[in-house]
Amino acid sequence: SNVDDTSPLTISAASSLTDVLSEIADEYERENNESIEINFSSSGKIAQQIIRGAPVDVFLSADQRWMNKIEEQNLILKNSRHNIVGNQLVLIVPKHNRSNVHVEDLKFKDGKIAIGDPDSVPAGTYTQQALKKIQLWEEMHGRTVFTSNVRQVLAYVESENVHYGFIYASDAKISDRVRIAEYIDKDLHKPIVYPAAVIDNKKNQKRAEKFLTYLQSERAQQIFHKYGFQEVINTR
Amino acid sequence: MMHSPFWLSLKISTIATLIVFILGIILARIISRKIFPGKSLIESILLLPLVLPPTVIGFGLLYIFGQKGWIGSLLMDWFGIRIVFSWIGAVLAAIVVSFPLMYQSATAAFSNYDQNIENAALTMGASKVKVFFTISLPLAWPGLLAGLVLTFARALGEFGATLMIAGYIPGVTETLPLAIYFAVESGHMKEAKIWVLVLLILGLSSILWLNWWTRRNMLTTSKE
Amino acid sequence: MMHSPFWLSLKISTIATLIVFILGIILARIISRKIFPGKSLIESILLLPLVLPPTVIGFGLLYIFGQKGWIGSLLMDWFGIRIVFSWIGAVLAAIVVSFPLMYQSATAAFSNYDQNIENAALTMGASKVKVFFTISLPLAWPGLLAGLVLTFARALGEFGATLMIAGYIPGVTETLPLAIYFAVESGHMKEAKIWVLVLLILGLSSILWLNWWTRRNMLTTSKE
Amino acid sequence: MLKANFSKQLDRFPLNVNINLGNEIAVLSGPSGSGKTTTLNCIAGLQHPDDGFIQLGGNVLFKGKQKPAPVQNRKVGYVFQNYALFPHMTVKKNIEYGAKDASLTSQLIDAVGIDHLMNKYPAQISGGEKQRVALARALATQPNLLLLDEPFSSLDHQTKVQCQQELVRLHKLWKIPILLVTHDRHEAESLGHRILHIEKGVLKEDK
Amino acid sequence: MLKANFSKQLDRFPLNVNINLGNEIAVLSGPSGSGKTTTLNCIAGLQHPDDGFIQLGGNVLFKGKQKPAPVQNRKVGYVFQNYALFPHMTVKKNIEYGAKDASLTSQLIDAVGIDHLMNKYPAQISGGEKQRVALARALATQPNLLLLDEPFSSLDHQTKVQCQQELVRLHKLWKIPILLVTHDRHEAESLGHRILHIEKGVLKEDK
Ligand SMILES: Nc1ncnc2c1ncn2[C@@H]1O[C@H](COP(=O)(O)OP(=O)(O)OP(=O)(O)O)[C@@H](O)[C@H]1O
Ligand SMILES: Nc1ncnc2c1ncn2[C@@H]1O[C@H](COP(=O)(O)OP(=O)(O)OP(=O)(O)O)[C@@H](O)[C@H]1O
Ligand code: MOO
Ligand SMILES: [Mg+2]
Ligand SMILES: [Mg+2]
Repeated sequence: SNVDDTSPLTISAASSLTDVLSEIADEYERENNESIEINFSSSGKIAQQIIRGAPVDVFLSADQRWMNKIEEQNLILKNSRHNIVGNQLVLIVPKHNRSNVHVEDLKFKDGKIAIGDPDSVPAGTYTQQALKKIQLWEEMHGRTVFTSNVRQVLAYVESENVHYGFIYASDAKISDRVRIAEYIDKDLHKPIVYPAAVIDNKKNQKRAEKFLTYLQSERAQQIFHKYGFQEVINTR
Repeated sequence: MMHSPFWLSLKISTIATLIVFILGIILARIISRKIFPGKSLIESILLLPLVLPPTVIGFGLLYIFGQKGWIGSLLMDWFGIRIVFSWIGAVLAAIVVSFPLMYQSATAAFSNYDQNIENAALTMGASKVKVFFTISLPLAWPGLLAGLVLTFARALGEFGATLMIAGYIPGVTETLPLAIYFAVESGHMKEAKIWVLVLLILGLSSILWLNWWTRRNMLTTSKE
Repeated sequence: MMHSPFWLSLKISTIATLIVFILGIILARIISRKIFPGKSLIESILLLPLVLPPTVIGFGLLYIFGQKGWIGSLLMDWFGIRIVFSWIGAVLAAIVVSFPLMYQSATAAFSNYDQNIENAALTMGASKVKVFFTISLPLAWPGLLAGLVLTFARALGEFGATLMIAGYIPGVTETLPLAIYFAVESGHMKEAKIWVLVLLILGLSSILWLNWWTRRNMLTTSKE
Repeated sequence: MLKANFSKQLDRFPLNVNINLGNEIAVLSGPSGSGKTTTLNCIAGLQHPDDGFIQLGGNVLFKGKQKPAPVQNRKVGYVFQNYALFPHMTVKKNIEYGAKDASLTSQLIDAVGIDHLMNKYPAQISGGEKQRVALARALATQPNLLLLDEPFSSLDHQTKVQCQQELVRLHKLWKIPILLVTHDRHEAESLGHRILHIEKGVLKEDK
Repeated sequence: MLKANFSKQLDRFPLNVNINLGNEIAVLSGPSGSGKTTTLNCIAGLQHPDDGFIQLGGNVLFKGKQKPAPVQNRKVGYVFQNYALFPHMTVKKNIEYGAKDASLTSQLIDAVGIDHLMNKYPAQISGGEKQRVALARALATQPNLLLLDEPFSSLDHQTKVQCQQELVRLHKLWKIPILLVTHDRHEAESLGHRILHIEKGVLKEDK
């Protein structure tokens, strides 16, 4: 049975999507006379919440891993999983650091490097992959500080407690006190995508699927782009 | 308006504080006056929520009070109450994290006055309930007030467990600490600063008010 | 081994607790006995760290004690002490978040006994310092112990501010709460459960030990 | 009518009490530490004997291994040796706490001479004033038995006489047993219908 | 040699004290609430007069608007009306707290008859026992002036006499001024070299 009722549609989304998704949801609500509630948290926390039966209709994860976990437990509606949007890894430095910095140079330069914890923060995972690929990961040992989220990387760089940080292009837009020194080559790591899926909770499924489709629409993608996200080629 | 982080935080902390205050006093009073084996152990266990990071507590709450948790499913089936993703979850989180503060303060408070004064009241025919409200409670008041203030402040500042069990749903479970966190997270520093200011002012004025109110209503107890 | 989360947490909480205990007692004693305008305000302000989510406190600490922060740069230039990304930062975080608990408990404790007993000691020629250590401290002890236990437990569980100022550097600043958090976030639930158990046992045994130790060393004070 | 026959092991000697008290004033005296306060506490229910019984009128207050009657049901007025005033209440509130009758209360306040202290707290009055408040407070409850532990020890001669007269007056009115501890021989002789003596826990009647 | 000439506004009347005390025992008596304890507190430094001066030997303890001498430097032994024993210390620790001389201490303990109580806490002893501990504690400090606020009020006759004798003995030995509050006329006459009377704050010498 698939009962669509009038309760608000509940979206759970990775917190790095806070601003962009709020805007998209606003528009969607206006255009479709819908009522949407979004729960923001880290992808891992959301996955746990869903596993424990939180009333979630749509899950937008910051990486494939937690979506896989949900899918393994048969918690998502078949065939509803799509990659919505992508992102790019960047190297940031404090605003007033005007010198040219490339990732490859890091081994010759002093200073700490802030990275999301590779085990738990998606941006950190991709950073680790990239740095390993160019044989820098081991060298960086002792200079890296792991963080629990991207915002923390920004705070360290902003306050100049570290000299370099790796985050997403969309995150760099948050702060006007850091500067993107370099966009990291996309071939150095697995593709950065935000997968989404309808949660199989026997409720609101049609409405959820409709919203998911909207996320892939031209209009929604425009908004994503405005916030620094990128299109994904392969949506499945 | 009533869903603004300000009112939500005030509502949640007030409800949680009342519950913790009453519960803490009752438990402290019962346990502190009894002597039984394992008492120290029980008292220490009651303090454990303080040792765990709030996120971990949130995790535990999610397991127990989630839709699939044993209490959570009972509450849902029997009363239709949903804890997860609702402000009730935030109240629950605040209760759990602040309870140890109240319990510890109350225990110290009840052990800190001359118990012969309670005996005197009993000889005058006062029931145990009357003695509790007219003698024990006022005499323990400085310590209880200390606990009350700690509890309210802690409830107001609760973040980690709340995020886990109540989620961050703007307009529904967006308490001041969550609003601050997500404003910072999204780089809205001005907004964050405003919310921090609001939180500080709310905290400060509540504490001042609590102190003032109880001083006016409870006592001019100079010590003997 | 000494850098394992267990030993690190124990070290950090112990140092922070000692500092907070002494600082809290001194401040509470000085302020609680004085009457001056704005006293309530100052007392309330001292409680504010409790109202702010630890992450926000961590943010503030980062800006003040960071390499470019005004205290942070002073400490670095003059003493070569680095707060950020070091275990000292974790101590600082624990101090700030647990101070209000100690202060509040100590204030209640010092206002809760017959001050004429201090006078009696003074007439016997005891110096103010002697009176403080032999009379005030033991008489306030139940409340001070309550504060001590709260402080230690809170320091042990500190996560948000620690993460921000000390960073998560495995082997250097990886306290138990940090270890738990990152294990959970990476989905390593087994590891997380082990660390939670370690944290709980550490918390429990420390609290039990504190209670036992002070009961043995401080008092058999039956109340008069 | 108070009947008490009980024993209780104290630190250094056993306490053995055997009293049979009609509606009379009995004076209890004996050396410091001989067990007077303990005896009173046992009758009031604040401490319990090891064995024996205590009976007031028809009520069994204590009997062997039975559950003792709760303090608050014993209707025993008690003036404590250390007063045990409620420090957080004014003198007025202290006296009204267990008071039965407003006109008796105001008359008591007059008789012991503390009408000017009504709004003060115990910490703000003198030692003798505290003692009189404790006396008025106990009398105001109109008990079935009065226990007075050195109730006049801190009073000057004139105030003492005044308080004693009030006690005697109320005793005539109420006709209840009164057990009064004192070290003052003159007081013992002038007030006591009977004089009991206790020494190292052994209670005897002076004849 | 104590010289005290001061005034202090109390709640209902002003307290006016003018005492000139050589190395003698002066007894102070007067109605309850007349200002006896307040007088002693002013001399000990626990309360302060509004004006006047207090001088002990060569030391100025209080003078007009000057900063009063701190309590702990006054060398005034004080037996408080409510004893003010240290509740967290054993009787032994209480007495040793300010004691100067171990042999005097043990002799005092003997003289007031509390040697069997050494390891008890104040909450575990009787009223009269507390009073004797307070007395021994004050005497053990070998003060330059002794203030005794009804120090024998809770003692039976024999114990009282014993304690009084010890006081007299020490007075002969030390030759210091002693100010003793009592309501007991007999005690006043047998102990006091001089008898002072206070009424509503006005202190006069009985001649
Ligand atoms: N802390 C206080 N605050 C206000 N007034 C007080 C305080 N202590 C005593 N008084 C008042 O001051 C007056 C003198 O009190 P004081 O204690 O000196 O009397 P006293 O002569 O020692 O009486 P007693 O023989 O009953 O002990 C009394 O009227 C009393 O009510
Ligand atoms: N709480 C207690 N714990 C242990 N022993 C006590 C306690 N209270 C009193 N005692 C002891 O019991 C005995 C009797 O004490 P009690 O108080 O009955 O004496 P009392 O006759 O009232 O003396 P006083 O005239 O000095 O008040 C004394 O030896 C005393 O030391
Ligand atoms: O909040 Mo995320 O899962 O680190 O994008
Ligand atoms: Mg007694
Ligand atoms: Mg007096």
